[in-house]
Amino acid sequence: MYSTKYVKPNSTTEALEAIKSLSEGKFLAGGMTLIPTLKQRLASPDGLVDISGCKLDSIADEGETLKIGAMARHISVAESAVVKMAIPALAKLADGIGDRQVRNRGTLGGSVANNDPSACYPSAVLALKATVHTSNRSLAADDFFTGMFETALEEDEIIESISFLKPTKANYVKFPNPASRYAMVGVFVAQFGDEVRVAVTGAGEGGVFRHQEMESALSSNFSADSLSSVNIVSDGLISDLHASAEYRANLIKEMTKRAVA
Amino acid sequence: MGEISLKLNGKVETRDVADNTLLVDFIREHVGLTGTHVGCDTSQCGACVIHLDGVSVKACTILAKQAEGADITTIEGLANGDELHPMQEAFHENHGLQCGFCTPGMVMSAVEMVTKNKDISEDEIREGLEGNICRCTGYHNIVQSVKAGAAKMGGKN
Amino acid sequence: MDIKDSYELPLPKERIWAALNDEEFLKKSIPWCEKLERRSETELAAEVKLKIGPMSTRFTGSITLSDIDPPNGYTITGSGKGGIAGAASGSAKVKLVEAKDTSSTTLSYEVSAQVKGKIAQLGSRLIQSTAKKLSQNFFGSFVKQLEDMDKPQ
Amino acid sequence: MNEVTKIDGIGSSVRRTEDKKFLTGKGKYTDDINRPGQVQAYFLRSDVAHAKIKKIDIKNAQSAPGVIGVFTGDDIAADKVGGPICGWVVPCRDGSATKEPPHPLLAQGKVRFVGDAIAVVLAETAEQAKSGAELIDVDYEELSPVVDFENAGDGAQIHDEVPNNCYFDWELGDEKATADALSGAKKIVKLRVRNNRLVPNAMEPRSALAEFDNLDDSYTLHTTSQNPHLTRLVLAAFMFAIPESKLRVIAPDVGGGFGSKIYVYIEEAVCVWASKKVGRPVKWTADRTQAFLTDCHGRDHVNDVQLGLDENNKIVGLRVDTVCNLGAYLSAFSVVVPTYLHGTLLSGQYDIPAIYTNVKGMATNTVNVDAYRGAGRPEATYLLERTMEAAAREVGMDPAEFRRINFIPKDAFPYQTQVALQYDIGDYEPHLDKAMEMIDYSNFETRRAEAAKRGMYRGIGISSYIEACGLAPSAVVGALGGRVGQWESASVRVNPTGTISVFTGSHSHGQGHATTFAQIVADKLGIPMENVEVVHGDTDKTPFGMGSYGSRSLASGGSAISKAVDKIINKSKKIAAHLLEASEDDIDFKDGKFVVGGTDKEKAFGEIALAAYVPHNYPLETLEPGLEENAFYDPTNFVYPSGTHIAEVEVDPATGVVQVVDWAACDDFGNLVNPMIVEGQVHGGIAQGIGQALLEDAHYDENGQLLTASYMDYCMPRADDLPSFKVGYTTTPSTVNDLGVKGCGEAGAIASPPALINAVIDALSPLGVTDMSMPATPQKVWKAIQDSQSVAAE
Repeated sequence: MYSTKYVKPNSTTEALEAIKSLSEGKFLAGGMTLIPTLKQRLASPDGLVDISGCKLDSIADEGETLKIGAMARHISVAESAVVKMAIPALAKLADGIGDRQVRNRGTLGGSVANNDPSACYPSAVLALKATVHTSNRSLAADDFFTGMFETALEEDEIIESISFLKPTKANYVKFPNPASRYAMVGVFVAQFGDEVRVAVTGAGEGGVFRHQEMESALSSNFSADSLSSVNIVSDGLISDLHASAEYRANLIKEMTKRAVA
Repeated sequence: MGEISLKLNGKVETRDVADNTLLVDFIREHVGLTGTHVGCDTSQCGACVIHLDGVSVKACTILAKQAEGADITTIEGLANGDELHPMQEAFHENHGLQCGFCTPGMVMSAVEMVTKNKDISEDEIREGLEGNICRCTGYHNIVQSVKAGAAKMGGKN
Repeated sequence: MDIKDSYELPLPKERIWAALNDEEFLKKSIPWCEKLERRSETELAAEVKLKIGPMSTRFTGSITLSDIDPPNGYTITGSGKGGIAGAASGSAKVKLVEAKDTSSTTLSYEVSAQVKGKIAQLGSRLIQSTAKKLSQNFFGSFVKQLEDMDKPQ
Repeated sequence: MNEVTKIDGIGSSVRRTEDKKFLTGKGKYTDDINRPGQVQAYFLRSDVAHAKIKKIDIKNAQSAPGVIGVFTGDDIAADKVGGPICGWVVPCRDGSATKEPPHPLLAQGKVRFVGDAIAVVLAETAEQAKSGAELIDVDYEELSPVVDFENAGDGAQIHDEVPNNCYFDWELGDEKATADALSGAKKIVKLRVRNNRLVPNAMEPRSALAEFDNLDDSYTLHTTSQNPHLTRLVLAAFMFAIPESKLRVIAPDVGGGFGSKIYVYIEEAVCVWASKKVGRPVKWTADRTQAFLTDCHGRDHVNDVQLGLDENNKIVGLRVDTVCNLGAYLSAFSVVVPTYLHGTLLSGQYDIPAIYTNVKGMATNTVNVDAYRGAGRPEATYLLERTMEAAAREVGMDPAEFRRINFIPKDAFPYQTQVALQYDIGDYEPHLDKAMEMIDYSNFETRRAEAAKRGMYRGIGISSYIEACGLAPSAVVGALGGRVGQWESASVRVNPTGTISVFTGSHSHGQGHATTFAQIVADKLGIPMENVEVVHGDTDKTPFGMGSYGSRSLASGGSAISKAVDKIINKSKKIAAHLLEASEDDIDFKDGKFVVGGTDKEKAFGEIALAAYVPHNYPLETLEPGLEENAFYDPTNFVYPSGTHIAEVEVDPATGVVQVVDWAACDDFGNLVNPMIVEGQVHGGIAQGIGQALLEDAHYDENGQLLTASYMDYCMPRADDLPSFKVGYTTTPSTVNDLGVKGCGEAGAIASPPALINAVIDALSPLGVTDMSMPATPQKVWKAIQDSQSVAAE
């Protein structure tokens, strides 16, 4: 790792000041992606601003929505009685991220801000019509993810919390990459009355995306059978050593079927 | 550079370290406890698993500075003097180790897993060891060891 | 690797060809390009700071033009060394085909990319997507610049 | 776990004496050791696969913070230090020798794979060394990389000394007799199989710590080695031209080897060289990415098989044509692995009257390929057992029965195969029967039908394997091109109080020698195990020995210990005879006591030991005092473990996921010293075999970039990928050694891949799938199902 400066402010205000004082600073949340990257010397920030002291880890049921702080660790979400009651699918998703040590450190905000095309959380944010509350604004999920590893976040903007809209019904099913255990395909299905949202992660070249055809099929009939006639095109899907775009297309349909079964 | 202070196996350790020092290097190089191992560079093998404030973490993916003030247990701090921890005992009884390199991480993961879920099932053990890679044992005896360790720690399975 | 795409532009072929050979145009099109200096007719020195997720690495190298066939197209190749991260190169075969009524031109490209060293060793899952994204960014902003210039001021 | 049959002795599942240090974090691996004043080494490696080096500019690196020295191949050449050598070569079909190109410690003029070391940077800290290396500028002239080994002959020439990139073209067996047998066969089964390339991945990355003592001009090297004496021999005699006495090699606790830590690697040699150059201890530890790039890989074969059958479905002949990838340089045992450790095993457990095989070893711009758990024998077993299964299907026989009618009959031993080996003893039907019973083979179709109701395809697959291990008679090894002996050594020292120190030339890196060897000694001397200490891994302490690989430690190393103990007993009898005033012939040794036959006169072993060191009443005129014996044991033949493994799988047709649902292994390892340890070896071997069959694949792209260079892309078996295993045994004690033991370290890895692939093919056979390559990844299996369905639709 290149040498760098570590600071741990006590509030988001201080954190924002700290990042402004650096020419190429990075926010450090759980560090599960950032630290391995730094160890490989694939980035050389002049400072790391650890936001774990900024008190951003609360979990609260706010009626229509479930609000989770950006620094809530995966394990906290997975084990939270509040989350299990409000959106059990979200607890299930958190319980399947990485391995137990990653879950003990990794955070919601870190995952969402990084928007790795194979991360689990972005699919929940997108499917659950979440609102991303940052240090200076609130963004709808549909406007937040802008491409592979890209979001609407500015360099000096912190995610403080995310409000997930409580669905009538929801489920997340993932097919992990056999080696890395990241999502090779992960599908989050959420039903809000007549509306169904299907968000797919792990598969899109542009990162997480919604699948309109499956959404409309499921909106008219929320069953695995209704998906049979949906054609999943492989254009724009990731093709790598582990899975071709065609295979990913198959998995998208199969995981969605399992999610609604 | 800057001073950090944390509790390691019950003893306060204070050192001057560079900000980019990893916790695992702090433990191995600065304090000299070499039971915590480094087996990969992508945070996957789990040879470096320790307990930080009671939860298992990979010491290769945390800066020492992030652990300021923390209460840390490494494999060296698990036994009670000469008396092995029940999980260490179970690994010995069930031949849950061969070359020993992954063993500290395995044991630390197992202890946390069982502390949280004493009546752990075989499937739960296998899933719980997702972050620990062993090349010697084929995991069969590690799983048996964790099961036996859970029983020693009060589990009913 | 199979990355190709095409754009139809309401412009004559010569106009686009000129832009393809204009270093200012190229500099604005190359994603994260920090420096571009012409060394010869066919070679430019380049510096790019590539950011993919948490990774951020400066590549220094060159842009070379070959198979030049004015005004029908060329091959543009960028290659650079990223220090400890390794090296990367990408080559795009660009073709310009004017419509029969000369009212528009189709710009098509086909890209092949190669990475070396650590980025290949650790980032294989991202190579294809990244190459595609960078190609789209390059040609997308190239085309956008042309379109913007063409708009009445 | 097997039942404890006998306290502490041979056959007892004694818990391991080495466990406690590992369980409490007190193990001492090379990277755990530090020396005052040490500097850290970092190797700058090529990131291109094949290139001429036009220029290396080290100027900026030399003046970087903390940097002590920067050295390149020119510096090594100036000191005339040699490179690693090939330990075993074979003659080619055309009478020429194996082509052996030089392998410089640091690249000279050319780089030949991604990871080839170009320069070493020594600095105060590892990070400073790395930063220094970033400042080295290498100017390459890139050459066309050779990656596809099957067509390597048409590629750019990698070494001047290796025309057509072919290191050797070797044959074994009677080509004409085999051709005749095949032309007369009623049926010829043809199969082309690929043995995928694997990365050994011992969990402890390689590491070295070298120090130079200028007072007596000597070096000490701590290193991650499976055989410290061989490391010392190669470094002293072939690289540095110094007397062995000037180099001490210590392989302390070693975190797994699986073959990858047999060889002397360039890094440890450079550390030794540099420690004198800079006058400070030099330490180097690989990170995992470097391990992927530079540890020798394993397997990487393509085999074309033709198996001829007569009208009774008996095998009449076998021809196998193999091309294998040996990588950029010839590693120590790279030549013997695909030849004498592969071709000689092609008869398997079967009575095959004619066999011929040809093997071409190719050079490519990939890292060296050498022994990995099983080394040649997994490849032989895979091609043979895949072919046996395919043949059974083609002739419509049950695969178990097809094997059974072709087994070498029990009364045919010793059995001379057509590929050089003579099996001393074996009995194959019992382990087939037992494995079938263990997995409930006869009711499999019921389980298949039940799975089908759940929409799953269930399959069963058999593999009956044999291996030759316990490397092995030196005379044979020498005649076949081996450049080292294959005996093993032991020194047994009885201390004055009757405790024992055993010094072995074997090396333990997880196999539990400290326990197993102590059991042998305790059993033979009738003393408690805790009185026996086993010392290994240090050339200053242990006798010259060949180390551990090829499942040889017990059969060779254990036998040497047994022989040394026999000498101790013989001498003790003489001492006892003197003390008891009896004739030596009348002394019996039983339960740790020397007794005058037919009397109650006796002396305990401890009393004899004391008498030997305090010889106040001792036959000094005829007998030397002291009680310490050496033995060098050179076996008269290999040992031949065999067995049958049966895998049961379920395939999910929607995703292509293969789940291993059951596994039965029944092995014949001869006598077992510690069944618990043996069982652990079997488990580990099976897991590596399942890894090969389902998960693992080292993948170079067409430019020679290794795309699977971390655990993000190289799929290591994890706990939730594997089932629990059923392990059983049959026993035909080896006739080769006194202990009647064979070897068990590699069996699981040898047996398991074909069992698993046969099971996958069996599962998919209702769909018309007849072939599956390794690894059977979800994507590949799903594709095979899709393709079979589109064929069916046509």
